[in-house]
Amino acid sequence: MIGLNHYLILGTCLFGIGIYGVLSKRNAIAVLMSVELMLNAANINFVAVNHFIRPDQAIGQLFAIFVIVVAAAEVAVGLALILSIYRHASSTNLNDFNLMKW
Amino acid sequence: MFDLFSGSWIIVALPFAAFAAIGLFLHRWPKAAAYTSILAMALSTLWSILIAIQVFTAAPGQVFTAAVRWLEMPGLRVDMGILIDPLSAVMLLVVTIVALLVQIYSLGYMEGDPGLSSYFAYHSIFAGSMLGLVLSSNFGQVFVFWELVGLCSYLLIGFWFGRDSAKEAAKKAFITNRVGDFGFLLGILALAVLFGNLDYQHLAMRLTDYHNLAVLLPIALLLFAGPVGKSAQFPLHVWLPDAMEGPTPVSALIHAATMVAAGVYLLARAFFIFSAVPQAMYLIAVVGGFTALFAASIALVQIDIKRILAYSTLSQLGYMVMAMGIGAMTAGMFHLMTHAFFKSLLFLGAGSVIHAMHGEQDIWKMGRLSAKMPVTTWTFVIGALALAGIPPLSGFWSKDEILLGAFSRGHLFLYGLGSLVAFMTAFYMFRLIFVAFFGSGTKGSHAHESPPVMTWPLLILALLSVVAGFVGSPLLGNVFGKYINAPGAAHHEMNIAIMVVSSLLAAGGIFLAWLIYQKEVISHLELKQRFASVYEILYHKYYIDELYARLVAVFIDGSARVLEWVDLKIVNGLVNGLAYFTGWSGKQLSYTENGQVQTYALYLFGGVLVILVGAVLAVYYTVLA
Amino acid sequence: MSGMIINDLVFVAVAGFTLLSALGMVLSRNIVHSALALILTFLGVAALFFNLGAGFLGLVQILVYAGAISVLIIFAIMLVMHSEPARTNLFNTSLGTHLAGAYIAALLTLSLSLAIWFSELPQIKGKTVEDAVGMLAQLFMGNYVIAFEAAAVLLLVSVVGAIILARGAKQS
Amino acid sequence: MQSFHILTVTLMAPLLGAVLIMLTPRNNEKLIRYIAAISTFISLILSLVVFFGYDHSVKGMQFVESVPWVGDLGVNFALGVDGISIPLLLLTNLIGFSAVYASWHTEERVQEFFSLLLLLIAGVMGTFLATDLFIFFLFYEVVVVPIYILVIVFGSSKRVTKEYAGMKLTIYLLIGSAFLLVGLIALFVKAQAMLGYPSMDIATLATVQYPVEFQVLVFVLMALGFGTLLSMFPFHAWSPDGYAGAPTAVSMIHAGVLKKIGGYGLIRIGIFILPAGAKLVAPVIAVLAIANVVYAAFVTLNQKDLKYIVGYSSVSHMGYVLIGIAALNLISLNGAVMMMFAHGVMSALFFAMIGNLYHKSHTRNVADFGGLAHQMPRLAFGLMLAGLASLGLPGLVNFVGEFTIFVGAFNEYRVLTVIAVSGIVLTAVYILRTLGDVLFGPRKAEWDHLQDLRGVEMVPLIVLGLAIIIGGVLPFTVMDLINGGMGQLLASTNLIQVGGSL
Repeated sequence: MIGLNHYLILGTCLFGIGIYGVLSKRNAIAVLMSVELMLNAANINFVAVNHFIRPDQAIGQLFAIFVIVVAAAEVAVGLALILSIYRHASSTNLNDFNLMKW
Repeated sequence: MFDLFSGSWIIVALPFAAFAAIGLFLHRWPKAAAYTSILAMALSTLWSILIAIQVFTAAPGQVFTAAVRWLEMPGLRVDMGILIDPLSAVMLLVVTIVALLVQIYSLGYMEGDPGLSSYFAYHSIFAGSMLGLVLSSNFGQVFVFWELVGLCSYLLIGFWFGRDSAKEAAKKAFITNRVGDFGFLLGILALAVLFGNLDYQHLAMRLTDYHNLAVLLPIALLLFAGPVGKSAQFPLHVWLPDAMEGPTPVSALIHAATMVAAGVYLLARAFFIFSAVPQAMYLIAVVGGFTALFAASIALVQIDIKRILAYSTLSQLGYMVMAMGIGAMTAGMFHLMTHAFFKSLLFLGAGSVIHAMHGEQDIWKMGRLSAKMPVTTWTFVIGALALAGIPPLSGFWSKDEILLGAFSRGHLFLYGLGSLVAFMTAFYMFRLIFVAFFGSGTKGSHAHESPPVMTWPLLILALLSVVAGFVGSPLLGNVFGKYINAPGAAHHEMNIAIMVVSSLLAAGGIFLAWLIYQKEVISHLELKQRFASVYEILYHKYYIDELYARLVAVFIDGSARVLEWVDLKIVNGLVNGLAYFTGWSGKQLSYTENGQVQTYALYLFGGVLVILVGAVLAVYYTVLA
Repeated sequence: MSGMIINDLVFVAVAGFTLLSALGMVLSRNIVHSALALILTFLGVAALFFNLGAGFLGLVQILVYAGAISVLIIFAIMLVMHSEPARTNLFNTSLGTHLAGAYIAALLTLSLSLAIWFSELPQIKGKTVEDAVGMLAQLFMGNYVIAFEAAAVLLLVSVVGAIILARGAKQS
Repeated sequence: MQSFHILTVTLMAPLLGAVLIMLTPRNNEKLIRYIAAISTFISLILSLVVFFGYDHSVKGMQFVESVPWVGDLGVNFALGVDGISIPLLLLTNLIGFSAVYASWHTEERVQEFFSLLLLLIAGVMGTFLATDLFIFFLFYEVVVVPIYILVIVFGSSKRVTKEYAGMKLTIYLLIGSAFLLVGLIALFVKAQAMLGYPSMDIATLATVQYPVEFQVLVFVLMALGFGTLLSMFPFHAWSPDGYAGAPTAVSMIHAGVLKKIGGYGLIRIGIFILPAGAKLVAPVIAVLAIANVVYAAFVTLNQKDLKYIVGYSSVSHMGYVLIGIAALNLISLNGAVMMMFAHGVMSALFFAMIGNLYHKSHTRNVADFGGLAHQMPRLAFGLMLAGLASLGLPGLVNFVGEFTIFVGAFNEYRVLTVIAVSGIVLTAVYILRTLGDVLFGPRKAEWDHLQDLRGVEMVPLIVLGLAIIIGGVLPFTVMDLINGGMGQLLASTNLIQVGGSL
């Protein structure tokens, strides 16, 4: 019987994969993509909780939509930043950027 | 008539007022300063004489006391008081008369000195403090004035502060005295803690039924440390000869007649404590006797006129302390009084000589002064005869009293020692006289007699040196002893044999000096060569100054250096090390901030993980429990 | 009962598909492959939304994520790609950071999963909303209108910001 | 409640002066100096009014003012004075007034200098006036900021740089206050639990019967905090470096009064609130106090710089205060407060004279000087007076403090007191050596250009010199006050008053 637990664990796994990507990928775009993965994991949780606990309301879905909106904005700005950085340094390799070092 | 007594605080206040007036207003006018000081002193003297007359015409044993509160709290009370009994009356007389005469003498001696107004200001404050000490009614007050006279001594020894030697001597005097005062203060503290009161009369009353010797012995010894410092007893005697760096009138007043005698006076004042502890008494007597002999032996070979007198003073102070120690308090006080007169006479005479010789102090460079300076010479001889103990001058009577006391109390060893010192005293004094006043030196022929303002005090003191002894003369019934007597200090019948022996010893000393230095029957140069090693040791004062200098350099300055190193390297080093470690670890930690966003994210999620695990565990355990 | 089992099987299949795509996205060494795997993941999530009865959200997910965002990302990849495609999406140079990331991600996932698995979660089954879209519209225009407007402003600002950033400082 | 809030006005006068100075055009240095002088003068006069207006027949806090401040914590802006705080209040204002004149010839950043100085004075004064723990601590912290800025901006670098000195001083102050803060919070929390309502009033806190272990713990914290401030061995390292780096006025105030907050706090807060803790911890403090006295005196012997000499000697003198506090009886505590007053005026005079000399000769090295009494007799008098007071000469105020402390301490610690008394010999040695080498000896032509004290430079000498002499000749003027306050304070604690039998 699939319940809330399964959905939440699925979300957690997705989130974990996202963290893994964020922490260990070198390419800035890949990091951004991993962040999207994490946001999706959160959305799954919202919708799953909405579905299993208060199915008579749609607030979880509402929040998921907000998350999607924010994610869209974030991707737009993030990619623009990456483009800008790329134009500046001809690289999207995060290891090259440590201007704020100690 | 008791108004005279209740107003006696004025005796102390007058010199202090003179000091204040000079310090605040008159320091630009040296003459005015000098006369103000002398006037104040004269009034004090007059008042003191009136009081002394009252005291000595009344029946013996009458005491006047008064006190104002100075420092008071539960468990501790120090008053500023006045205690007038025959003992303090005698001291009052001695101090005021000598101080007045010395101040008058200084008018001539110090004429033209640029620091004249400060000189008289210091003299005034000294007189005030000394009189305050004399009139003190309790140990707290006595300590206050005790230190103040020490300060004046410091200031006056270092009066010519442009000289390095004066600066060093002043410092040495103060610090050496401080060592004695350290013990003295501890003794006072012990009394304060023991009895909660420092008043002499109160303490005397309490001590009559307090017989715990284990407590009293240390207290007595500690208290004795004060006189050891102030009266320059061995081993704290080193400052007094150096104190001769001060102007000669100062040496006469402070370092011969009054301040150095304060220690003896204190022994007399606190006689009720010391006499209760026989062991302490014996130690005091031995210290005094030893100092007497020790200083006299040094005086035998010194060539500086003031230093001879200084060692003579040491020796005589030792005599007085010995007298106190054997219980002959009356005799000690008697000797204190006579000594004050003839020793200040001798110092002022020496000052007159130095004044005439433009600062020359080597007796071998003087000579033939008797012709040029008759008044100085003959008053000096009178002083020397008195000191040597030739009858019927004052020194004879007082010295005889002491020897009699030692003899009749069974201290035969001390008696012998005292007699030996009497002999040596006569010898070195007349060595001085024959060499400096009648010798063959050449410089003396250019000398001239001092002005009357200097010779008159000499004459007055000479007169006092002659007659002052009669008040204690057993032939005239020993009036002195009748008034100044401590309970438990029995009076002794006069002993003709002792008188004769001591007179003969003194005469022998003079005769020997005459043979060696006047007739030159025995060559003093040959003596010097034959006993070269002894001569060297005596001439270098047993190398005690050198020893002390070495001890101070090794122990005091050595530990200072070691502890400074500890402070800089260990205490400060720890602090700085801690600071350095903080900086270092901060530096190390800063390397974790490597500028890589992913590293920061790693820390972030690591932190989340820790919190999460902590929360899960917490929930797990609380739910389980 | 069989409907339930089918439902479970669908869930297992969709979940497995989503997770595998996600892993593929992270593990791939080619950034273009990663982007494609990401689109598959988005689709899988959309399928889950359908499965949870949130049809409208699933559609939004497909439109916004699998459509717009993915396109954006692919465009960006094309703009910045200058080297051999097979080496465009490597892991971090320092193995330490890589492994630490993997370790922390794994531990976090594990501990959270365990915590969820052993938790008694509330199960308030109620009647599922019929008209989810209508309800969402009501909420957007009702209680959450301010958030809605703020989101609109955010989007506008981000679009403007993205344009300014992407144009670069030189032209301005 | 009287209509004229004298304590508030005393406290606010320097603060108002500081504000006025900041509003003055910065090139109008004359006006700035006058404002500083006038505002400190007002405080001085008012504290003299308090000193003489205090009613001896009625013990306890007088001139009390209280305004509720932070209700939830039971904090009131409460001021009041008793016999213990009045001498220290007077001391603060004597030194504050003198300090303004001692730094009259400051050339750079006059505006900042005087406004910070006034802030400092007000801060120190506040700690002595506060009867509320919170206010006490607040003013204590107010002091730190101006001290730091004054040292690193206006200080002088010799053996250590002024930045180092300022840093060291400030960090020690803050470390001390950190210990203190922990102690104060513990006290407050415990008292609230036992009283049932929050209170920061010191007298109220003192009525609570705390458990003994708690008292010991908190008293140790306070001893660390206040001890650091009082330069207790081994937390004294800031003192010589700090004084050497600080400008004259700051050295005066720091050595003169700021340090005394430590002793005052130990008595007013430590002993008053935590008597049982004090009793148990006291022997440790006594031993450290002896280390202070003897160790610092020895270190002083080897110093070459005048300010270091006074710096280390003040560490040594604080040992007397500490042993007075550690002996915990009426006599010794009276002595400790007297000694704090005495050491305050003495060290302030010392620093004023040294600062003046340094300002003119640009050196503080003892070996460079010699025979200065020829050229500068007034300065020589000032240095002599301070030096003699420092070595405890009777007739000057320090003797009264030392003597009383010794009597009190001798009741409790025989051997330790004997060692402490030996300090008077060592003090004499280093003071006389220093004075001799600086003032006496042959005239040195290189110093012939130095001008003696004149005009406003005489003010510190006159004001502080008078305090030293009057306090020494008529000690009961101050001692009766202290005794009254201390008796009242000890009566409420359970410290048995010892005295009478060996």
